[in-house]
Amino acid sequence: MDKKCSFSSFFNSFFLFFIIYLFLTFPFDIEEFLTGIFLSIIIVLIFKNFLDYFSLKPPLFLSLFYLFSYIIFLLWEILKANLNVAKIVLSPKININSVIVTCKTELKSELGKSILANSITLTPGTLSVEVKDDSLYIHCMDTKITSPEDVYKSIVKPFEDKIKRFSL
Amino acid sequence: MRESDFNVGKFFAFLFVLILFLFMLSPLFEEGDGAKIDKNLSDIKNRVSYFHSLKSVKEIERILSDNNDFSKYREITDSAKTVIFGESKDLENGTANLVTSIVLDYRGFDTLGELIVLFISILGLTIILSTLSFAKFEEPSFLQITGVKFVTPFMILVGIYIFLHGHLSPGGGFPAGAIIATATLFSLIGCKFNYRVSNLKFIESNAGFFVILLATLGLYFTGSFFGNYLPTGIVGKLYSSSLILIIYSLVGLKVGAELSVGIKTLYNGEKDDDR
Amino acid sequence: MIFWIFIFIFILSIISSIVSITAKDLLYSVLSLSLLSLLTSILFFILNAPDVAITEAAVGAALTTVIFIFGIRRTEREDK
Amino acid sequence: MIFIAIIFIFIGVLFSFLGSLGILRMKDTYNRLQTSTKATTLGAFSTIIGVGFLNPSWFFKLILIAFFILITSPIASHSLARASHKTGIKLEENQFDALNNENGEKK
Repeated sequence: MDKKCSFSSFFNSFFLFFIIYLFLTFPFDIEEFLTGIFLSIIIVLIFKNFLDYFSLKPPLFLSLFYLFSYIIFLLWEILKANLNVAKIVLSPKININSVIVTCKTELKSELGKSILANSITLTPGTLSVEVKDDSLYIHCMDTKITSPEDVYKSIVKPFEDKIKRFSL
Repeated sequence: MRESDFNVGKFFAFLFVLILFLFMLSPLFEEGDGAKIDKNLSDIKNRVSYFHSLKSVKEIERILSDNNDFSKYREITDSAKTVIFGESKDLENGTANLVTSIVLDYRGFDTLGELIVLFISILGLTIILSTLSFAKFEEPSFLQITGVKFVTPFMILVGIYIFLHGHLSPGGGFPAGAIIATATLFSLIGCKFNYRVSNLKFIESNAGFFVILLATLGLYFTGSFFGNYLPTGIVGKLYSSSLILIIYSLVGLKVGAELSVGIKTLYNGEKDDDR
Repeated sequence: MIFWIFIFIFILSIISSIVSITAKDLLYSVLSLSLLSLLTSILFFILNAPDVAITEAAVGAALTTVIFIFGIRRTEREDK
Repeated sequence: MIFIAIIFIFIGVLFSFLGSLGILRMKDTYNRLQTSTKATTLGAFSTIIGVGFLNPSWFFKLILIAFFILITSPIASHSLARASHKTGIKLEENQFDALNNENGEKK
């Protein structure tokens, strides 16, 4: 993975800044439009060292579609996680054994790995404690899962397949 | 500090601060007419800041002791009823936010005093702490680095949005500067991004210089410090209130750069980063 | 309704200010000070002063806390 | 419209209450972190949706706030967990800890 910032990441981040500026100033106006373009160009030029991770897979519209579908899937997972938390908290006696296990990912890019770790934190019963090069250290509340293959199959695999569609 | 980086802008800023200081002291020594202010009370509709200029304190006391009814001054608020949002133009200030017009136009000295207080405190901080040694921090993890890389440009964008819309919505220069300084703090702790302090110093000194320059030009054109001499646009648009927009964005840049320098100095001694 | 919210915020702010004065560990007192400024910003927002509320939340809760924590790092953590 | 908004805000307040109850009832630092992050994320989300129903002109700004909560809250909990692990807080009842014994990492 090279450290150079490519043109596509420039373009993606410019697009994102511009959309966020338009969201901030909701009643769309021609003055706000021009100011937004100017400001997002300036910010992309200032923070060009920061934007090196910001690359999606080449067919942009397809990967954007997969990204949105992934966000909807993540919201559903958050809802399940909350119901799980409610079930644990409201039960009269709490008996949980928690472990920290490791597993390896196949994802290479910074964006993919960080999205994977953050969504593992938001799903039921898991919390990512540490990320070193390829391996994730996950804190699990379930007692049944102990072996790393189990963790990989049940927790990491469904996210990884969906992330692979839009990121490396 | 190298002696070779003599900056013309810094010299002019110093000169203007000196002139301003003399101007602020002048009413103590002389008794006479103000610079261009009319003493006629009927003109008070045009310039409310007549009350707040330093010259006319005795005058106001005399007026208030003569007749105690404030019905004359209520005419100003009555004329504000005819302002239509998005249509009427060429008002006195052109701001949709009343607080901004008070802070930056009628009471411009207030903002200037706040800027000077902040400047002096940051100056003392950097002078005291520049002798201390380097402090070690924990290495940030992978997730923190990517998160900070993602969030910092957006925080800067939100800060710029807040000081650009200071005359339309709540906010303004000082909160925007605080938000920008928080963004630099995040990028210092989270991903060890090394700012160049010389750039921040350049931004800070030039923004302060231009604030004072524009305000003093107001003294020449309208007769009061921080007077609004450029034409004001339609109320509610982005580019509506001419001078207030410019001065508030300059104030935001100045405060952001100043607080960032202070945080950088607290993070490690000042000697380490001049490169 | 607004009256009881006011009373609640007043009680919380009094408690947090007492904690910030009497705590032996200086980190606790700094954190309760940031809680106090957050409560004050809510009060400003209820009293129709959003400008001051934004400034209070940005400066009091974020920047001042960090500067105090930097100062604690430079000096000692326990109060004597 | 107001009725739907009140329902969403009620759900949000309920889940944040459950999260704070979890902080009280759990025994371990990491378990407390788990309950609090998940509950506060959904709580903030549904409260924001409720406010969007109350005042539709703020809709886009509220979407931005929800997006940033979705990004920043897992990072915050991760950094808290990592810091508590670095300062030496152990798991409850000495369970298997892969991060602690670096030799038994691959098992």
